[in-house]
Amino acid sequence: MDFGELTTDPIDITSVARRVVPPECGATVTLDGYVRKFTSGRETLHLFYEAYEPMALKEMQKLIEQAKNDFEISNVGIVHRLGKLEIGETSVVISVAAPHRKAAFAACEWLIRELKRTVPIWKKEVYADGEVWVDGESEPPAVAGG
Amino acid sequence: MDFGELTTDPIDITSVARRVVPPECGATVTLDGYVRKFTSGRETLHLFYEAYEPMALKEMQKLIEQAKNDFEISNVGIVHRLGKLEIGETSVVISVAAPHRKAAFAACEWLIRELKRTVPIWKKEVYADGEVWVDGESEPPAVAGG
Amino acid sequence: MSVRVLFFGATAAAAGKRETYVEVADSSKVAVVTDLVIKHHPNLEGHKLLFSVNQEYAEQDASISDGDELAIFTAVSGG
Amino acid sequence: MSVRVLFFGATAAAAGKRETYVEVADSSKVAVVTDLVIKHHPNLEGHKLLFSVNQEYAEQDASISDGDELAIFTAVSGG
Repeated sequence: MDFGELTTDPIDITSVARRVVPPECGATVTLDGYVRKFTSGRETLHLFYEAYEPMALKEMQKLIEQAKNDFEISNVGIVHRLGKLEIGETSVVISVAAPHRKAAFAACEWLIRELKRTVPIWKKEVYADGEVWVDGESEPPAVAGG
Repeated sequence: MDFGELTTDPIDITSVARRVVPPECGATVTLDGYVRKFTSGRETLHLFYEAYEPMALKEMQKLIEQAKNDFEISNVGIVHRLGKLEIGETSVVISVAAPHRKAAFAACEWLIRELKRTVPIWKKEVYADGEVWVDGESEPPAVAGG
Repeated sequence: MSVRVLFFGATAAAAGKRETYVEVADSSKVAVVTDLVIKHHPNLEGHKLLFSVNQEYAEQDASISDGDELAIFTAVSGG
Repeated sequence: MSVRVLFFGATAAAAGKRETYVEVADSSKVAVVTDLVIKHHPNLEGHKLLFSVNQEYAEQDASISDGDELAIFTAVSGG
């Protein structure tokens, strides 16, 4: 099965990876992003993630569909956490199952890059002396039609 | 921390991925290989993995050292399971943590390819009507010195 | 027509609110709505803003219909 | 000198055992040992064999010392 989900609960990597496994597949590749303690040397106390939830779910579905169209993969699972996250907690897990691991690696790498570019989720870093909403580094997505 | 391990117990992906995470890293990439139900259309009942254990551990350490030398990564964890495995159980987990995910993807893909080529572990597929020790498909490693 | 406008993250912090409503002529373009919103929430200036209409990315020259849901936000930073 | 030879997987199945010992002249090459082993375990023929000496991959022309641990196996298939 494929899925793109948002959750305020802790994410268990194993259970995400397991849910994308069809019986004919031999490998899953999983990207696990988590809360860094230091960003450019500044100590983060915790993070807060906020999403434009219905649009984020739509954009995740688009990524899943495009990945399944462009790569020889079987299933994709994406779970992004929202709300307050402590240091070391998993913020996002992307798991891709494929008959051949090469496609799983390529698709997983593409998915995390696109997720960071297109899915409307924002991160706030909280420091001892303040907080900052992080601006995305990537170019915004091109609009089809418009 | 880095580790290359053999175990007869079930492997928990999350705990392997967690152990390679240093505080300054932002992503781990994890390869999860598991027992396929069908191999070229023939139904596998279960698998059995055997290792030349001391040599396998040495070869895993060599891979870890070379990966840390060749890629910009922080930590590597490899756990390979031995003994009888049921369908869907994880046979191998390779987790790579890196400041930048690109290096983690590249190193993880290199590690699984090399592990399948050099680490002395053998797989036996058990069918309803017999069993077969699987011959590796890859070229054997070149010998330094000799 | 009345258009609902949503803010998230940095734009919600800058606007001091999570949503607002603006009155514009029928079939106005996104730019008309966003100019009006920025005029009333000057802290939004200086941010590189992105827009969506009905939960799809939209350019400034897209037309809006009655009942559409517009959102104004900065470059996404999930992952 | 006496050399201990280990089998794994397909070679253990073919030899019908997990280890054996062979007596060869001091400083013999790997090929001398493996030829002797294959002669006494003819089911090993037909397999593409790999060799290790003291848990390192070795070629047929490597020399063996007293007390070395040799292993004979097929291409690995872990992962």
